[in-house]
Amino acid sequence: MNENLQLFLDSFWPIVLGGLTGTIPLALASFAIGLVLALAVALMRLSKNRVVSGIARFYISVIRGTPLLVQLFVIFYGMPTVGIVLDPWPSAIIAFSLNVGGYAAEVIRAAILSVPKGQWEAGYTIGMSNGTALRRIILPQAARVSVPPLSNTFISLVKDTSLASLILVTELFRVSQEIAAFSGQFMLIYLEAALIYWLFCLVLSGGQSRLEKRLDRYVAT
Amino acid sequence: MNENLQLFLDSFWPIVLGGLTGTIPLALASFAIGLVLALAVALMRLSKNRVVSGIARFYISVIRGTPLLVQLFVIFYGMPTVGIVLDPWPSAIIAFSLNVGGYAAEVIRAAILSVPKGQWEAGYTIGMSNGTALRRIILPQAARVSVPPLSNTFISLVKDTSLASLILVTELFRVSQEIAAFSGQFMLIYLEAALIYWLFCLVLSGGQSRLEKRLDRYVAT
Amino acid sequence: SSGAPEASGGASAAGDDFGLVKAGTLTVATEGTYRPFSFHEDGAGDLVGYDVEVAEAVADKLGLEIDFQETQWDAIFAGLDAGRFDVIANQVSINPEREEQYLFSAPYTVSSGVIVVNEGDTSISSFDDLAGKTTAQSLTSNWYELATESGANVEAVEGWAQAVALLQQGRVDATINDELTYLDFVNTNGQSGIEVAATTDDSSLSALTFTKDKADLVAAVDAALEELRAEGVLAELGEKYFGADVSE
Amino acid sequence: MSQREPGRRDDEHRADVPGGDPLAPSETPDDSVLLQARGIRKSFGDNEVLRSIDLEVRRGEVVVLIGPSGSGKTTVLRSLNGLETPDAGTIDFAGGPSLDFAAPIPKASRFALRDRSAMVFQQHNLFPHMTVIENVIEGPVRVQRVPKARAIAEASALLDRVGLADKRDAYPFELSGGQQQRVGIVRALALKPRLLLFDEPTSALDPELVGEVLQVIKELADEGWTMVVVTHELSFARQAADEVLFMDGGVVVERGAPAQIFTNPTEERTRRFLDRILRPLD
Amino acid sequence: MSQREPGRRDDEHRADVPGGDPLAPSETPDDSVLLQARGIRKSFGDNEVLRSIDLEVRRGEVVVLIGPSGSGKTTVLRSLNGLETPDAGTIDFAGGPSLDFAAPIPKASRFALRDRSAMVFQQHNLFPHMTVIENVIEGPVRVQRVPKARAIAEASALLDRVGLADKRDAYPFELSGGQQQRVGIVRALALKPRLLLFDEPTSALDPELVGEVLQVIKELADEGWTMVVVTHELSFARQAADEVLFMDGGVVVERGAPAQIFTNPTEERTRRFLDRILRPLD
Ligand SMILES: Nc1ncnc2c1ncn2[C@@H]1O[C@H](COP(=O)(O)OP(=O)(O)OP(=O)(O)O)[C@@H](O)[C@H]1O
Ligand SMILES: Nc1ncnc2c1ncn2[C@@H]1O[C@H](COP(=O)(O)OP(=O)(O)OP(=O)(O)O)[C@@H](O)[C@H]1O
Ligand SMILES: [Mg+2]
Ligand SMILES: [Mg+2]
Repeated sequence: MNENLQLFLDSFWPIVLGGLTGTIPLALASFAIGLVLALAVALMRLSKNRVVSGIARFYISVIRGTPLLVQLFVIFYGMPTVGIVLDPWPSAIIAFSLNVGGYAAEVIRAAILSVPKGQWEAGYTIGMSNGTALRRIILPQAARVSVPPLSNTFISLVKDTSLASLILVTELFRVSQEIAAFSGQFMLIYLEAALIYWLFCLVLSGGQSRLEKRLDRYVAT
Repeated sequence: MNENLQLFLDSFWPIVLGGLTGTIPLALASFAIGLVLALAVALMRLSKNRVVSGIARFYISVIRGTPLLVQLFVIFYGMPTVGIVLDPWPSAIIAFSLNVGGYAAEVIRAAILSVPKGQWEAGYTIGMSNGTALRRIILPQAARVSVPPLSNTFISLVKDTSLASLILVTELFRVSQEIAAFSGQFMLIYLEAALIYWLFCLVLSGGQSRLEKRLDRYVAT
Repeated sequence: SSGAPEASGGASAAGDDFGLVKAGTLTVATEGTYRPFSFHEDGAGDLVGYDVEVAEAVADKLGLEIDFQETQWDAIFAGLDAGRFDVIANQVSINPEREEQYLFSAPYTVSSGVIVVNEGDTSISSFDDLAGKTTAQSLTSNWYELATESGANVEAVEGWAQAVALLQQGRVDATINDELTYLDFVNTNGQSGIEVAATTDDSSLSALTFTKDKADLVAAVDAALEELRAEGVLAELGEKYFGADVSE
Repeated sequence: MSQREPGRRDDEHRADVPGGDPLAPSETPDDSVLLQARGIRKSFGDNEVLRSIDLEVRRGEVVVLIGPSGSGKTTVLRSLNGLETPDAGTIDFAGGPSLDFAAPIPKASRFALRDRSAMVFQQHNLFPHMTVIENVIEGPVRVQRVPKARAIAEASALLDRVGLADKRDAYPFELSGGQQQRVGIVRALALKPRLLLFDEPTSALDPELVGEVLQVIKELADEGWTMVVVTHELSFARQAADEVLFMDGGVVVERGAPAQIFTNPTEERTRRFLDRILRPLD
Repeated sequence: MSQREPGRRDDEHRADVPGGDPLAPSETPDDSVLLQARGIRKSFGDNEVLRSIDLEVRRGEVVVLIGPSGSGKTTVLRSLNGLETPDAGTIDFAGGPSLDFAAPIPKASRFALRDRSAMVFQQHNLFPHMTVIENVIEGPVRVQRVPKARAIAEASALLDRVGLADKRDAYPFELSGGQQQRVGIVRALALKPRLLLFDEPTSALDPELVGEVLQVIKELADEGWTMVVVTHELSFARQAADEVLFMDGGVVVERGAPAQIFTNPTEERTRRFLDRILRPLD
């Protein structure tokens, strides 16, 4: 027992460090890029042009319908067969961004649709173009609605980054696996990893609450 | 190339079979049980009793904040240390149900909150108790709102069941891994697995649309 | 079964006394995705492989039914600890750390490690040359340690197939693995542009792995392995999968 | 209904006999007091919304509540219907229940209170997932345990009386606002309450649909139903009310016969309010 | 504004000088025709909503549209404001643009059309994430490229005129319905359009708040703004309108001076509609 406690304590900081240097930067970078992509895809999906919206639907369907693992493999192991060899980190960021792009696109689309039509029209009547109304009127309101579902997407992403170990990125879960493999204490170490993921998520949820409060300043409570 | 095509064709049916006998039944059973659990957790979360809602929050937080892999590990490999030994299938169904319970609880909670307060009051004014109003008035309307997010949960679940191979359940992805290990063509086989997942998801999405249409019969379109 | 009493000498041959997970059945954990030791015939067919057949032969000798449980390496020791399996048959190599925690049978595989490089790569011809190079290793193998000790940067991968892919794509300089794995790969895929650059001096020993409370079972298994060895069964199985006896 | 009050008459389901008049009120007008509320107070947080409201309703009487937004009219109705629990005061129904909000109210009494009255909401609050007939029989069948066939017969008769016989199987979204509101009224009537509560039943309607709903309410009043109506339709109040209460800031500022209130209010606040509504442009 | 029409006067930003009257209309009443719409048709799918609507508005004139729900009143306003594209007909503004919906309309013309008029909605449609002042200057600053300081000065003067100087930095949710609607009017005025369009500006308001909004609109009318108003407030129409149009089923059934329409409508349909609104209980 004591020995286990020692292992637990000895492993704690290395695993946290794996999170801070691997999991978190990977998740943040992928999420930021993924959101931009998702906005574009959401707008394509809302387009009246059927080809454009069809492309967006297909993209979303493929991203959501296939395992992330395979998406990672295709980018890391598959792309070289067509001559594109990317390092682990770029590969991981591309794969996770594409993934976030597919999931968040639907969230953003729903958020845009949730803004009452009258808001678009109020924008038009003061002379705005579609783009201006979107940027100035619709998106700020959609942002409020989409924070809770997007933060779910982000929390899922944080945990999904553990798959990055498959394409040679060292992050929280990889560190745990290494420690587990050498010590043979899979159960203990995985529980420890879970605990650390959970701590990260609690911190992130705190950030979410703060953000929500900021965005809620203009609605009655 | 031809050889690869042969491998692809030879593998197709075994992988699909893995899906039909492993992935789909596992996902369906876990989803059904998970939904019941989620409803209970959602109601607890909405309770005015702070202890009750606190328990629900904690449960949701743990389920969503820790990797599913670890949840599976704990149930299958951890429970025996306290004397509870379950077979792979029951373990998998319990683990995935608990997982769905955490994720879907938030969806159901949001759906319940989305039904206008006036509907509760209309129920009360015709003499209903809380429970009757919930069952007869609120849940049927909440069901409509929650179909799209719940079907996302379900599609995620379908893919997450690939982790069940860790606890000795043979499903789609496990079959692919076996074939990949034998042939060494992991790229091809994983792509094939992805394709089959995608096909399953397309079928399931079709079911979703049909269900939505049925539930939408009483709203203006 | 996890509460089985400590073995108290006086080995009995009766299967029921080994404290098995399921009475009368030897429950064996194996990956099922580790060719040629434990894999599925034609991909989706029956579970076969050297380790699989050795385990079957042992169970046969002990008069036990056999039941294979397939899982991933991550879970294999956790399952053994949790009392879900009686034994692991998956090329577990004996090392001091593991000996502290587990019991091993007599080794049934003796093999060397090889450094595999791309054909024509002359920069690596010994383990010392690995210093500063990058190798791809599966975390689960003891080759991971060997690569680290040799001074290589190690990239951890899922398994042999991914390691070879990285090597062929030029993303790593080498991979260390069991000679047997390499040979099996070459047998099925041809040379595929890779070759052996060096071989270890010491050989590694793989054995069936048990929890510490299974001393009686280990003794019985050892006796069975000895018989199989004497009868030439192990050599036969080696011939079947590797074209050579690998049990000694 | 979760329980029966001992004092409740057994013949309450008077329309048992198909062919009986489904629009007949469940109380015979006899001028005795049906409801007496005394000293009702209610705060939401620091906001004291009702500050000692007294209200007496006699059988067959129509009481109209008017007053500016936020004056507490809805809260009064909700308190009478048991949707809101006052902080203090008493509510007594002839024949029970009798509630004193100084102490916590037992669940049974709250249900009994709800049982006595039925509310018609501003936003109709029909159940969107049920057809018109399902909306109407839900209370009788699920709560009052009336046999379904009888509930349907009664509901059909009621729908017929308000001109909606042909909408029986429509969903609420298929109806106009005025039709929806009329179904809302029928849903309340089907419960055979002793008291009908209307909370601005026409204020969410297009102006040309207001008439059809007011007409139904006026007919109910004429037939002797006891009701408390919150409305801004002063012409309705003038024609149908027995008593008008003007509320402001959580108190009843003035009460009296409509003729007096509308032509000669004693309070300045009442006068100003009526002016704003009747002559918005002066 | 994405472009400028050549015909547009340069002095359009008349309130440049702080202290200039911000409520002064951007058109001087001179009785010449400002807007002429001819033969406007519009269908949604199979539903023919407008069947050849003709409309002429002179500078400084107040035209009131009345008619039952679904008769197409909103669709007329939306067509004038370029929010809806008619299937056929022409819209001509004095000084341009001139649109003929027989052919596809170039984007520039649609923007020019929007530029000429500004709409005040039934549900105010204020931008909830912007303060009152931000709502008002959004159009001038972002679209018309008015310098921010000037836009703020003008907006403040306008808010002052409608009695909302102290609400400058409030968010819409902090205002009462009547205040929100007045901000909506100011937001439209700040664009200095030639034509103001009001779509039932008071029908979502509590009755005692209707007056404050109608008052503002009436003042604008008195000061010479040109406007088309859809409303059910017949007293307003009586006092402020130069012309009243009664629409039903997508056509203008009757038009004339308010005195004539309200006291002596020639069409039976008009009479019935007015009766329903004025005497809902008869
Ligand atoms: N559930 C609640 N929580 C907090 N405050 C409330 C609640 N319900 C009502 N109030 C407040 O109580 C006061 C009176 O509300 P009430 O709805 O009774 O007024 P009303 O006279 O019906 O107004 P209206 O004409 O707008 O319907 C208002 O200030 C309102 O904001
Ligand atoms: N975007 C749309 N799509 C389909 N039908 C529409 C649309 N907008 C309006 N309509 C239909 O056009 C008809 C006229 O609508 P409109 O809103 O112009 O009427 P209105 O006179 O303003 O009515 P109200 O008094 O209810 O506002 C209605 O039947 C309406 O259902
Ligand atoms: Mg109210
Ligand atoms: Mg309209």
